[in-house]
Amino acid sequence: MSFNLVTPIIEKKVLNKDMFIITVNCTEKPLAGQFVMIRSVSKFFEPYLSRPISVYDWKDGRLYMLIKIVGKGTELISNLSIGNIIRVTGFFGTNYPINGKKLLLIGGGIGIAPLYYAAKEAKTEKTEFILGFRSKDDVILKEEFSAIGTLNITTDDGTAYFKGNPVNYLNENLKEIDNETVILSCGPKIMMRGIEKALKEREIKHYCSLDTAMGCGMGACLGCRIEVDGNSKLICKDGPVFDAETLFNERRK
Amino acid sequence: MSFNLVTPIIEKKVLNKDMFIITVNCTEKPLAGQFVMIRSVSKFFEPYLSRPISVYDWKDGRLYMLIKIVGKGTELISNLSIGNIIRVTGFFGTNYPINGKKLLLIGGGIGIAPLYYAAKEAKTEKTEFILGFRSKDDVILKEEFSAIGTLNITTDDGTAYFKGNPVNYLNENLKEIDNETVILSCGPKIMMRGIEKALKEREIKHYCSLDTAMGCGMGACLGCRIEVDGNSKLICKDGPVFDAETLFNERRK
Amino acid sequence: MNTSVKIGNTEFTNPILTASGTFGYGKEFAPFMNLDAIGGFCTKGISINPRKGNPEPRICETSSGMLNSIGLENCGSAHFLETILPEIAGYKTRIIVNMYAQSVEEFKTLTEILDAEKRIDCYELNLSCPNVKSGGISFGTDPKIVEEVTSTVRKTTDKTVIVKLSPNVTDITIPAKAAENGGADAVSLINTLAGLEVDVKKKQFALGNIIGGLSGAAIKPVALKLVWQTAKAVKIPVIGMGGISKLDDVLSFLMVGAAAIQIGAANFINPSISEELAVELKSYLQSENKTLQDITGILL
Amino acid sequence: MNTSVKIGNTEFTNPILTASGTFGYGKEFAPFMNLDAIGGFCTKGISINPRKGNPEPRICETSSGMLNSIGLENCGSAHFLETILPEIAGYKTRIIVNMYAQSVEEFKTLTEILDAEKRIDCYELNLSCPNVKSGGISFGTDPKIVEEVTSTVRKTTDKTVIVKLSPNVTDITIPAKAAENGGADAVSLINTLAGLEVDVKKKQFALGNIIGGLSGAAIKPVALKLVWQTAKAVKIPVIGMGGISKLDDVLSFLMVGAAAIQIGAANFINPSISEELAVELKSYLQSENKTLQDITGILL
Ligand SMILES: Cc1cc2nc3c(=O)[nH]c(=O)nc-3n(C[C@H](O)[C@H](O)[C@H](O)COP(=O)(O)OP(=O)(O)OC[C@H]3O[C@@H](n4cnc5c(N)ncnc54)[C@H](O)[C@@H]3O)c2cc1C
Ligand SMILES: Cc1cc2nc3c(=O)[nH]c(=O)nc-3n(C[C@H](O)[C@H](O)[C@H](O)COP(=O)(O)OP(=O)(O)OC[C@H]3O[C@@H](n4cnc5c(N)ncnc54)[C@H](O)[C@@H]3O)c2cc1C
Ligand SMILES: Cc1cc2nc3c(=O)[nH]c(=O)nc-3n(C[C@H](O)[C@H](O)[C@H](O)COP(=O)(O)O)c2cc1C
Ligand SMILES: Cc1cc2nc3c(=O)[nH]c(=O)nc-3n(C[C@H](O)[C@H](O)[C@H](O)COP(=O)(O)O)c2cc1C
Ligand code: FES
Ligand code: FES
Repeated sequence: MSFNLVTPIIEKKVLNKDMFIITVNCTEKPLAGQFVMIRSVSKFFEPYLSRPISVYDWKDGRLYMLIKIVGKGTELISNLSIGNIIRVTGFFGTNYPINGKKLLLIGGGIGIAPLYYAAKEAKTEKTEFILGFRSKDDVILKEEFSAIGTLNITTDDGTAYFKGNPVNYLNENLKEIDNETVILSCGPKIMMRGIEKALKEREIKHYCSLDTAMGCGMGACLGCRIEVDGNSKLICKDGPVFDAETLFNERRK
Repeated sequence: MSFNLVTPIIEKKVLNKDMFIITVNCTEKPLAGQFVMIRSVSKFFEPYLSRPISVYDWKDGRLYMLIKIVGKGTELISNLSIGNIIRVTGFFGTNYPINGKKLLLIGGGIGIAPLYYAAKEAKTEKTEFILGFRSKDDVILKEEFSAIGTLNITTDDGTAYFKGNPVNYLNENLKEIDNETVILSCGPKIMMRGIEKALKEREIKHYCSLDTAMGCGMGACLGCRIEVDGNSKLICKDGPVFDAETLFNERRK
Repeated sequence: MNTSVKIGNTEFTNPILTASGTFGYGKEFAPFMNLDAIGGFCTKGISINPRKGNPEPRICETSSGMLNSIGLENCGSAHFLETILPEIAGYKTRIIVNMYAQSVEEFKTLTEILDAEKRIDCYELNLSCPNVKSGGISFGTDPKIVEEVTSTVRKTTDKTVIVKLSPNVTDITIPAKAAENGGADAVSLINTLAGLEVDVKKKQFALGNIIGGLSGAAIKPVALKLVWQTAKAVKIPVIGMGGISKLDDVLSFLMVGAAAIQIGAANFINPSISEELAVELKSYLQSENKTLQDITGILL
Repeated sequence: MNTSVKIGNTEFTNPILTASGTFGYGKEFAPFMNLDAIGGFCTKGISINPRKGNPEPRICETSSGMLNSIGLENCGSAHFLETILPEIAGYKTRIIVNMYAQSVEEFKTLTEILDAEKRIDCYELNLSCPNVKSGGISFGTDPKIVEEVTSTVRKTTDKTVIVKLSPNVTDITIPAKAAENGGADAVSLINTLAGLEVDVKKKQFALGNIIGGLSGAAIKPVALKLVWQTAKAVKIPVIGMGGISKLDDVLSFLMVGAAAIQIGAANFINPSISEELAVELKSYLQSENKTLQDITGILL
């Protein structure tokens, strides 16, 4: 069932200067990897379009959203306080397949957002994360992620944990990953493509969640279209989760 | 000297559901009856134009603005909190002549805003106010106004003080007003025209402050033009204070 | 409170319609609203054969609006008739099929393909698309072609024929009169304003197709002027659109002479806005104790 | 960092100019900014005789913009020469007098009246005003008249002649080429988009003149597209304007081929914005280690 809520922010947690979590009441239960469209509700239409935001967590009828301030829209939302009204519509998009025995979730920057709920919902024997951040003070939600899986953190500048990005970490540990592992990823395109390259000789399933500017988020505007294997796909409707192998087709090269 | 400040709100006092006072630092000293153009400073241009707001009070390098929530712009300003940045440009417009021996200041609704500072700056023997409000719970700033002059309050619905509007009150007390009195007014046009009609047989000077939507507030856009005595006047530059007799020319009829 | 509007031989329960390309094929909005609460909706522009549309990026946000260069990607007439129409045939709301073609013959063929379908109530001819025959300048700019396309479709169908006009012309009343002369039951305007945006960081155009169509609150004043001008120039009903996002906008278009209105990009902001505005219009008329005809065209 | 631009025989210290009707006669902004920090400014449209302009209300806010129907109220050529020009002659910044006339002869006479004045550097011919002779349709729509007005003024003066074009045409490159053929040193575009707003509460038009001109951020995509199109169609420099409010906007216009830009309604938002953007442009070029020519027209 879908929803189109005009609802107050009931909780707000600022993690660092450009990351924060807001919470709203939402009785519908999302699937792993789905997202909502959110906007501040006011007399003005600025910014004009709503913003796609993943489900970071959902429990007891509450939807948690982890947001990074990138531009105008996310900045506007970051200035809102508890009690301010926002419009939340959803749940949109396809879900991460989370029935694999072993899960390896790889996230880059704000890409970590959909991985928490996905890992929580998964019934797996082994859940492992590789989460990449720019530097030490960008690392967030360590307790939360380590509580639900083995957490490996990378920092580009090496000021803490593994020096390098998630793909470097993956390449160095490829041997320990058996073919039963399913990889779920979200982050910059180069990271997802890098994962595919790393899996060249491997039979490992890898599903990635794509990011793009969106008009409607619900399959009506055709603004989020990409070509996959020669045919038209809508990131908001046929995705955002795609089979990375077909999408990047790096493995056959 | 003019100013074009991008400056934080340093004080905010909510008087009732649609009236509030905000304060900013402003070293320039205004003349009675002058106004500023204000807007919230953000990445968006909504609402597009700045709003003209009178000087309610100015002391020790601080500008006080009494604002009534009417539409989009004033509502946006009302949602701002201490520390939020606004742009304040000014001081614009002509001043109320305040050198009269006796002053009678007549204000309707938000029209009372420029009258406080005008009365404070005036060096008069006798200062009297007639301030009109819709009903009892709309009455604001009683102590402030009575501290600087004799305060007569009217309420349209008669739930308190004099039942009726300021023009009714004026008509009932016309005899006590001698020709040395100078009337300064601000409020709806019908009130200002009503005052002129009441003064038909009298030689009393009456200056009124006009209200209109404004583009620039500084005499550049020509959007606030009105005709006075057949020639073009700009409310923001040749006003907002005008000689009511020439403006309404009710006395010769 | 009767808010119905008759255009051609189609009776709409109320004047609130939704604009082509912003309402998919209707079913995408069914989870969010009661499709029968609005007078009708326009489908995405349909062409004889499926179209891939333009390269990405295809949308870009602007101040109080958005640019799109979708390029009329659509499933084509066959798929529409076989798969999509059956899914929406059950609704009572009027179905307006927006037609996209690149020559007079194509418009005729497309009409013939669709015409057997009872459940299609009206056609909306998108004449702001490039006319490949005359070097890609849009149909809407040449009155002779507007009249020819209109009369050709008019002769091919008894369904209600609406001609949609582009605002990117010097005098919109010329194509409007040409559509009237061609036998159109109504004209609908405005389609998007041509525009482009630059991604300064990447030193590239924001849209893959460079030029896109501007929609949203930003273009409302331009749309209101053109609707008012057209409503004075033609006798057939005018359907107004362009930046409608709130009740006051609906009332503004009705007052300058629009018999009905279409909501476009605002559907992306609030997927149930069209139903909400239909309800708000009814309660406005009730509170003012006025009928729709009482306010339509009072500023003409 | 040299940011100068040569247009006709006028050298501007930088490409940041301000638009006619939004900068008064310059002196109104002197208390808020250093007029010599910008390349130049356009005066309010001047006509031979003073004009009263249109009835109130004359301005109205829109989404991300504003409508104006000032109606070219101005002090007239005589008052401008005797009273106003002396007050601004002292500044070093270039003075562009925007000319408003209703026939070719009037443009000629007005040029003759003004031409003796050394301190006037350029003329900007406002061709989007109604041509009374041909029934009020604006000059800008008929290329023959555009060329005739331009060549007439061209023969009457050695000063730099800029022809300002209206966006309310089907193909703006036609009047642009006509201005080029007539000998214009540059074209400037866009003037305002025709539009109107309704005051729903009062059931009246918001503007006394009903139709006004739309300016501000809302129209920027339309302006960018027309500037890009024109810059590709003519060889003479193109001066771009329409919704410029921040550095990215300035850069966008330069990248699509504008040699200089004008800031209009944004002057009402922040009276020192033109100076601020001139400073920001310089530091941008310095930080990118680029000259003005390096970024001008890179997207042509
Ligand atoms: C399916 C999906 C799920 C997402 N989940 C989250 C989430 O959980 N948390 C979160 O913080 N963000 C998430 N995002 C990204 C988020 O939607 C964008 O960061 C946001 O739309 C940017 O809007 P803005 O107004 O801040 O930036 P804008 O002011 O619109 O643009 C600022 C800059 O960012 C670029 N930009 C705009 N939109 C995007 C985008 N979608 N991706 C990358 N760059 C963009 C623009 O080109 C511009 O250069 C998700 C995106 C998608 C498609
Ligand atoms: C010289 C001068 C001094 C002023 N001083 C004060 C002051 O000290 N405190 C204060 O609260 N207000 C003052 N005002 C009025 C104030 O500027 C308007 O209330 C404000 O501009 C309305 O803006 P808005 O965005 O709230 O309304 P909008 O959203 O712009 O419009 C809402 C409604 O109010 C109407 N409206 C818009 N502007 C005005 C206006 N200026 N006057 C009357 N109706 C308008 C509109 O037509 C519309 O119907 C002054 C106005 C002037 C000209
Ligand atoms: C994403 C998008 C796609 C559109 N597709 C079409 C189309 O296929 N055919 C058409 O005639 N108009 C199309 N339009 C134009 C709209 O129908 C409408 O005329 C225009 O957007 C102005 O209305 P608005 O401001 O309310 O959106 C499209 C608009 C948008 C935003
Ligand atoms: C209040 C106002 C008055 C204007 N007066 C004139 C004028 O007299 N002559 C002219 O050619 N353009 C005039 N314009 C148009 C501007 O010069 C400019 O072309 C237009 O506003 C688009 O730029 P902008 O969006 O930056 O304002 C006026 C614009 C406004 C807002
Ligand atoms: S964002 Fe509109 S169809 Fe995907
Ligand atoms: S408000 Fe612009 S001239 Fe008065």
